[in-house]
Amino acid sequence: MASNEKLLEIKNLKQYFNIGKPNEVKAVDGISFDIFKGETLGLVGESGCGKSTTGRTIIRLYDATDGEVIFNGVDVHGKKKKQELKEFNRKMQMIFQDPQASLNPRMKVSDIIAEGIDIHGLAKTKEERMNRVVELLETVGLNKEHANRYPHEFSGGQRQRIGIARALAVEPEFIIADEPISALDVSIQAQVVNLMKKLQKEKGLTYLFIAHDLSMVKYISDRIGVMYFGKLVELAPADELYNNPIHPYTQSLLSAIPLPDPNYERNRKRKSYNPKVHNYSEGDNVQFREIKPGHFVQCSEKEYEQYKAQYK
Amino acid sequence: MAKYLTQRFVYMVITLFLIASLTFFLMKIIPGTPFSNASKLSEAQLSIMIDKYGLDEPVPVQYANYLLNLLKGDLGVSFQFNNVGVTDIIVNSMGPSATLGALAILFGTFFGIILGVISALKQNTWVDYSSTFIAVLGKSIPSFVFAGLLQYYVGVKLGWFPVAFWRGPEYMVLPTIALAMFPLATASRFVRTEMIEVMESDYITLAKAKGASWFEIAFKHALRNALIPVVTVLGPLVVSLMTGSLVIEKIFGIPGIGEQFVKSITINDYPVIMGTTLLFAALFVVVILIVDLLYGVIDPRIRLAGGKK
Amino acid sequence: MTKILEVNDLHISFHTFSGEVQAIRGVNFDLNKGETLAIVGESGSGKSVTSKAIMRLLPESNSDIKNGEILFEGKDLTKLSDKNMQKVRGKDISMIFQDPMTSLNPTMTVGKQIIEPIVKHQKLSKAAAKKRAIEILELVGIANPEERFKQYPHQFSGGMRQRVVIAIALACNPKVLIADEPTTALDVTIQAQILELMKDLQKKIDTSIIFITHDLGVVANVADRVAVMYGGKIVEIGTVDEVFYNPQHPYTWGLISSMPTLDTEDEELYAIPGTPPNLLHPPKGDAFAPRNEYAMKIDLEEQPPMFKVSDTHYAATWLLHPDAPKVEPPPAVQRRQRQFLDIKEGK
Amino acid sequence: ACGGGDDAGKDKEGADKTAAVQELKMLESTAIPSMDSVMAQDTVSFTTLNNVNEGLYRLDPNQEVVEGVADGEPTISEDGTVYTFKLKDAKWSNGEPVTANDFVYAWQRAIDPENASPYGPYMMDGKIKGAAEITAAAAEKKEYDLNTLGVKAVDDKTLEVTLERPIPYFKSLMAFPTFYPQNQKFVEEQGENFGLKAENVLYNGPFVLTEWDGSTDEEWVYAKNTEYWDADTVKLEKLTWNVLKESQAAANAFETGEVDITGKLSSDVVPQYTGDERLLNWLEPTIFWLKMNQKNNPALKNVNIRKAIAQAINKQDFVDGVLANGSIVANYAVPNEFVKNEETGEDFRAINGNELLPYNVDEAKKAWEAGLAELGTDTVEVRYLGDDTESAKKAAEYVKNQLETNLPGIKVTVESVPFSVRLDRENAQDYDLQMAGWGPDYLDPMTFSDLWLTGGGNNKMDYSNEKYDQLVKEAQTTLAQSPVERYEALAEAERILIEEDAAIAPLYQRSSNLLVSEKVENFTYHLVGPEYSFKWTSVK
Amino acid sequence: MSQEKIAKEMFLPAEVDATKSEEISKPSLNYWQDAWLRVKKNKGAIVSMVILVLLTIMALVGPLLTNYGIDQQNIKHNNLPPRIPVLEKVSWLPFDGDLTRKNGDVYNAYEMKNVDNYYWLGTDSLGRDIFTRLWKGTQVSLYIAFLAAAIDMVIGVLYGAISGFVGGKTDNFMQRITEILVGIPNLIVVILMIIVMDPGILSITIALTITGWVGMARVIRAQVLKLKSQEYVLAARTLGLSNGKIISKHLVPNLAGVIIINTMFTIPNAIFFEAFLSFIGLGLQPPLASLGTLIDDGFKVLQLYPYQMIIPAIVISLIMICFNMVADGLRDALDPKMRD
Ligand SMILES: Nc1ncnc2c1ncn2[C@@H]1O[C@H](COP(=O)(O)OP(=O)(O)OP(=O)(O)O)[C@@H](O)[C@H]1O
Ligand SMILES: Nc1ncnc2c1ncn2[C@@H]1O[C@H](COP(=O)(O)OP(=O)(O)OP(=O)(O)O)[C@@H](O)[C@H]1O
Ligand SMILES: [Mg+2]
Ligand SMILES: [Mg+2]
Repeated sequence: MASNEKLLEIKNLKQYFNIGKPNEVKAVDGISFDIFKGETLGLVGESGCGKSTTGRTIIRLYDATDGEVIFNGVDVHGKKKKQELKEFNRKMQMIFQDPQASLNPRMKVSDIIAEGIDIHGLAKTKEERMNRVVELLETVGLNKEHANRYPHEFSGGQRQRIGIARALAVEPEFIIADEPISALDVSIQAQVVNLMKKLQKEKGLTYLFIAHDLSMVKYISDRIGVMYFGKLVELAPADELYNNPIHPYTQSLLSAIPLPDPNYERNRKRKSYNPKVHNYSEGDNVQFREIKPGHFVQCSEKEYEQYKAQYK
Repeated sequence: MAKYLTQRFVYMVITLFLIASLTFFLMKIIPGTPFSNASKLSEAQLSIMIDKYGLDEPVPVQYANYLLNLLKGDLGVSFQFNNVGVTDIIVNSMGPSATLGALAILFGTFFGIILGVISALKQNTWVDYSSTFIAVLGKSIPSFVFAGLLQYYVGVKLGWFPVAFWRGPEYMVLPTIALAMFPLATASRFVRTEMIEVMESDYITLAKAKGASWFEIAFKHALRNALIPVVTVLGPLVVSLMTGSLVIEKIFGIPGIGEQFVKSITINDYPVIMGTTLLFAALFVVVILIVDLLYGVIDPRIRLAGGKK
Repeated sequence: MTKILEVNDLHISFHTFSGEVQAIRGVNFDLNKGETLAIVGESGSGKSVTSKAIMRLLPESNSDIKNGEILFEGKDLTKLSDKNMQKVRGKDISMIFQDPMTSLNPTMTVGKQIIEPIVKHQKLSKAAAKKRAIEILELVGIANPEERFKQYPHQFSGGMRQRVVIAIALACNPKVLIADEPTTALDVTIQAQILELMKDLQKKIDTSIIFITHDLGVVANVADRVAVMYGGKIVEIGTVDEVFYNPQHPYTWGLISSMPTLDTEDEELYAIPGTPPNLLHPPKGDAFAPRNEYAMKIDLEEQPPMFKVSDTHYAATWLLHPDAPKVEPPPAVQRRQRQFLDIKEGK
Repeated sequence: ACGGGDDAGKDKEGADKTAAVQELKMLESTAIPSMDSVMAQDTVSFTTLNNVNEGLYRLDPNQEVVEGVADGEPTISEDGTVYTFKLKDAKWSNGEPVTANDFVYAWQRAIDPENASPYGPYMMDGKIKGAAEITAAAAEKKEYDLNTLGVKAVDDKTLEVTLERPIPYFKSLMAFPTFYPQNQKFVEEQGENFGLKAENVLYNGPFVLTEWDGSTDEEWVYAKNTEYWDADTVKLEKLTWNVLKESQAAANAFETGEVDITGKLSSDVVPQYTGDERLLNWLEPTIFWLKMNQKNNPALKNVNIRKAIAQAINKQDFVDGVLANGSIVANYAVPNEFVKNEETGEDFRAINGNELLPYNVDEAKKAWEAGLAELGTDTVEVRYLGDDTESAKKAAEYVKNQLETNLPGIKVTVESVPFSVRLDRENAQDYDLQMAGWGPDYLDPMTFSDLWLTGGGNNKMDYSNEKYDQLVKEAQTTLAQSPVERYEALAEAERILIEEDAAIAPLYQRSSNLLVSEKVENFTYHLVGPEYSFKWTSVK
Repeated sequence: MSQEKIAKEMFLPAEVDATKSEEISKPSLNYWQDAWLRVKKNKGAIVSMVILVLLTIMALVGPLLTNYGIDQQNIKHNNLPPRIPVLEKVSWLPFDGDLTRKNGDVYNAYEMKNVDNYYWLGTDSLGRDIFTRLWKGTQVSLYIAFLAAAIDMVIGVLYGAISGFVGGKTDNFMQRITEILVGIPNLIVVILMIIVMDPGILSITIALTITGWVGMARVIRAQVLKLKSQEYVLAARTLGLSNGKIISKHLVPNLAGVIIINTMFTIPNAIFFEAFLSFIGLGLQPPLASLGTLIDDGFKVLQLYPYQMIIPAIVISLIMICFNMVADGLRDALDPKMRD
């Protein structure tokens, strides 16, 4: 599915809040990774580690403090003309976590979905617009009766699907999904995940899938990045990450996830992570390094050698 | 905290400076002379008086003088009272107003809170409806009507309390009640809304789950949290009491500052108007500061964060 | 095994703007001493209402226990006076809520909040209660308990707050602990710590726990028995192995197979179609029928009774009726059933 | 006054059995602004000064001028311009005697531009020799000499006053607090503090002021002054004053026995007490009239228009129906029951009566038509300036309604403004019609007549009539010493003012109402200057 | 199980259409319709609304219902108590023209003054018909209230929205300004404004507005700050929606509830404040009447002619109570927190 063509390159991206004030937050602190066309990159990590901020900075909801986001070869954060911006807005879209909060309660579903169509003038006539909306509704498994309703009349899963339809309306290439399923019921999560997978297959979409439910992330992602306190600590193909987690934080994270399997649970041993184990000193060049092909870990020179030896 | 206070202090000073300037220039626009018997004075005599009070100097000079005197803490001399310093006037008439205001705010908020709590706890029962009714009446009947009715029916007809003057505790009863109606109503409405909301919060459910009785829940757990937003309205309330007291003072013959203020306005006693305005403003900003600090007392989250954000 | 709590034929409705919401429509279960019963089910299925009903914490204004009894050590809690109920709360039965951020009173020190039930129920002096509170804080793994005792909730992290909530719940060594989604708001790592803590404490004081969640992983981790709720009813109840490896109800099937395990590969997940029932107008028959691909005509007509699968395992689906046709559960379930057999054999 | 307190205490105990306690409580509408007789400018101050101090003369319950500090009648020079007063052996409350120099000192202070006394020049200019010159010099920032003021201490007990011209009512003027004596040593000792509190004032009157904490104090007490030369006459031991402005509240306080005498009541409250014996009512020499400004509005330059306006208002209905407080219709410019001719004892009003241009709709309409024809228009718009008090607003509404009902084509715009603003606009002559009142400061028709002189300080409506001016001037000068002719001249002037020129449209003469408890005896009020005297008052 | 035997065919697969379960049975309601439904359930609010509408209608047509003009005086008929044909016969109703003296005597004022007219609500001291003036006064009071509310709404909403939306330094600066404005006591500004300008409706309104909007601005700002970071606004931004459109399409409609509620609370405040100004003599110019001036006039003669105050006091209280009830009702209906 995934090609080797880079759709997105993120280089040393930084996003600080309240710079210079006592409450300065380094929400994203210098992360670099690539996303290939057609793949799903999962991003996991504990709450507040900067996952959402990464996503939002990539899509220009925040102006990056530092670093580059290169999308299709163009720096997203560089100066842009209106037209270019619009083009960019079309190519990259986002699905939000809270299906309730992400739909304007005062707008009809049809208008919510058509918002992008209107902005980008993708429909010439009213009819065309309506047809597009119905088409999108059907794509996400809803029907045209739903078009004239208001968000509060829908269940969580339906709302999330409306959010997806809104993103799809502008025919993007790349979608950032910020915890699209964490607010949903277990029985409904599958609907959305299946839908996303299906859309990826059909439209060749690329996803950045942010979540903290690791089993779902593993299921949907080709590669997974693990974030810890604003930094990417490990990035590897999904299976590889699960089978051979290298960074101690990743190991701890994986060991903490309960699985719906009583037998497994009875035997699971949890590892805890203490950042002190690295014992980094001043001069240590802590960097993102490739331990195995495609498997990157944030480590010092010393650790690098050690990991390399360990995970041959 | 110290930094926060300094910052607040700077804002206070700026506010007061602006108010002082604003009133000063407004005084210059206001038509009319400050000399109450101007109609009897000859031109020559008027010019002598204008000269004496420095009203003939160019406005910027007057302004500068005013500000300079302000810095020295000198608010000038009243026109209506011969040779009496504005500061003296304010100091002397502040006492009854402050007492009355304080009594009314204490009495009003205290009973307002109780009323509010009760009606929140007994939501949608007759208790709630009748306290709502009292509150709305308290807010809709102008205080002077209320004062007049109290004076006549409780004072004259029933003879329970003295109808006027300011000589001792029993004299304070009627004016306090009349003045307290508004804060009482306001507080009770606010407390009710907040209590209802707080009572639905998780920590109240948890308190119930701990086996706390309704009394403990209402007064130990809920009230304090419900009071946080109430404190916000308390500030303006205190000030509305000062304005409300002006009417009450008039009706009950209380030698307060509100009465003094209105009188000085009607006779263009500039120094007193400016002085009182400044005092009210100063009181106001201090009250707001106190309210903000009070937030901290009531709500530890704010206390430790070092000031409200 | 002694039954400590028994819920019989509980029916609860809410009166709302739009009409009567029949939130609980006949719930039966019991809880044994020292065990953990997990209640799972999707949002709105009535998990919290059931637990609140046990604590008698439903809003008085619009809730209505229409029928049923809740027997705690033989006495019916629904009939207790408010005063007597206050004695039960916090002492015999206590509760942990979902959101540690909002379930502590922000204007009271943590210590005071812990002391409160101790003073109230154990009639200890303030000083003794404080000592006890500090012990409990230590017990739930809070460092510097003396120091922390005097602090306010906002000075605690989410995980620590949840520990405090647990400390409060455990302060009087309750016989029953109801935990309503105690870890949903927490990070996986912290969740794991909290779960371990709860299990530890349970061992120490031998409480029975009702554990409400919709995270099946957590259920697998903590539960001895599992009750699955759907549309205001318990549709399946059994030991954790029975429910996870040999589920009988199509809803349980859906639930279990919609979650990928770490080794679920590229295949499409099993998704339960449709939306949960509207409890304002609950369907005549099985509430799950409209979303059930195995639905039979009877499902639309009549609510299924509880069919016994084993001594400990019951499920409310017409599929278990002797006359019902045998159906193939979804592949993920079949896989689990096979696993179940393996485990049984392994025993 | 040392030991006075003790005496009072004794008296009280004794009185319980034998006679009533000589104590009363009374209300006032504001606090005392000033106890410096030279700086005082309002009735509350004047009233207080009148009771705790004394000038050469004072007014008695019959409004007659009676002896104060002066011993007997003054000697008056032939031309009526030099008065010589002998002084009694009166004492200040610090034991010092009241001397002629105390008068000279006080009067000089009053005229001294340094002090900018508001009443000094007003009372003295044009009356006491040299006063006007001092004021004028100071206004032009020139040198002046206070000793040029026509007042001289011949010796400790002899005071000589030189007037600008003969003033028939000069003796009554001496009852006015601006002319009271002041003890130079005490005033200079006190400096800035003089008159600020009870202890910063010296007393030589029937009472001393106690418990007065200064201008903002709303409660003060008179105690009998045992050092007063006529202390035997004074019965009242103690009089407590409180400030209460609201009339209804005052009545309430009276009802509950909180006070024995209320202040003057507003007309809203009075009807409650119709027929009640406790209601004391008298006619004040204060007239309310419409000033018609001839400066801006061409219509008001037209005498017919003015006459129409003056005759179009039903004053009787107004005083009966709206005021209902004993006020009477005024068809005159000098009040009723104000002054009597010294010689004949006849009221000034006897000459012109109360029929100068009275209410008459037909006449008003006729005049209106005539006026409009002369102006060549059929609509007239006038602005009506009035105070923003309730009663003034009510009057405004009434007048507007009457004019608009009775004079087709008139449109009245009411502007109610605060008092100070009204004065300001009057000075700027920025009005068409103005509802204004005038109360006298001394007992003579002149205080009303000289208002309307051409260019007069209070004219402020561009009224000018040579004949009027001439008559008033004559009354001031040549006729000064012939009372009968003088009154006739002034009456003729009044007739011209109202009947011929309709310069102003008088509305009503106000009446005062207050509630006095039955136990009060000899309650004394005055028509000019101070409002009340308690020298003769006692408790039954 | 004591069930009777279930027919075999009942166990045949049923036709279940999964999409059917996605259907929504409830009729489609937009926010306002939904809110309206809630308000409708609140009896107090509905009754209040009806009363307000009636009062407004009366304020408009009331003065026309009698033969008396607003400013028509008849001093001979002054201070007459209410008398209404027919109702005057009902002894327990106060519409028979009787008055009570201070000493307790009851007399018929109409007979005493030889008046045959019927003044439904009596007359005032100038003999003007209170019924007519009452409705005129209501009209003026409502006018003041609505005008004040409208201006407050415009300035407050704009200020708050700009401050909240632009954020950053602008917000900081604008906040400081409001802080300072709040520091100036309302009454002082109002009094000063009124003495500087000519008294009258306009100056009262302006004076009311000068400080009145701060509260609204604060609420709106807080709301905008909240809405600004709502995910649907973010979503619109990722779609490339311009700021102007974001404001008009996303913010304004969502602010509507807050604005309405706040306005509902502003209105009684304005009415109250006008009454207060009337009392301290800074109110309307005669012969215009507002409820405030009517009460004030009536207050003066309360003991003699109580009806002169009681009647306007009842109307003002009614207006206040109704606005408060409506405001409470709307808050409950519009507040998203209260939604189920
Ligand atoms: N607008 C902002 N201003 C200031 N701080 C912010 C802002 N947005 C996020 N942060 C801070 O940046 C850090 C990272 O936040 P972010 O929302 O990216 O975390 P996250 O990984 O998405 O967490 P979650 O799993 O809870 O969604 C947090 O500490 C957060 O408080
Ligand atoms: N106070 C209430 N008023 C009206 N309806 C209520 C109330 N509390 C709960 N309900 C309704 O009762 C039903 C069951 O709610 P409950 O809170 O028990 O669900 P739950 O299973 O706990 O869901 P979740 O997983 O979301 O917590 C829902 O339909 C809910 O809308
Ligand atoms: Mg996030
Ligand atoms: Mg729940």
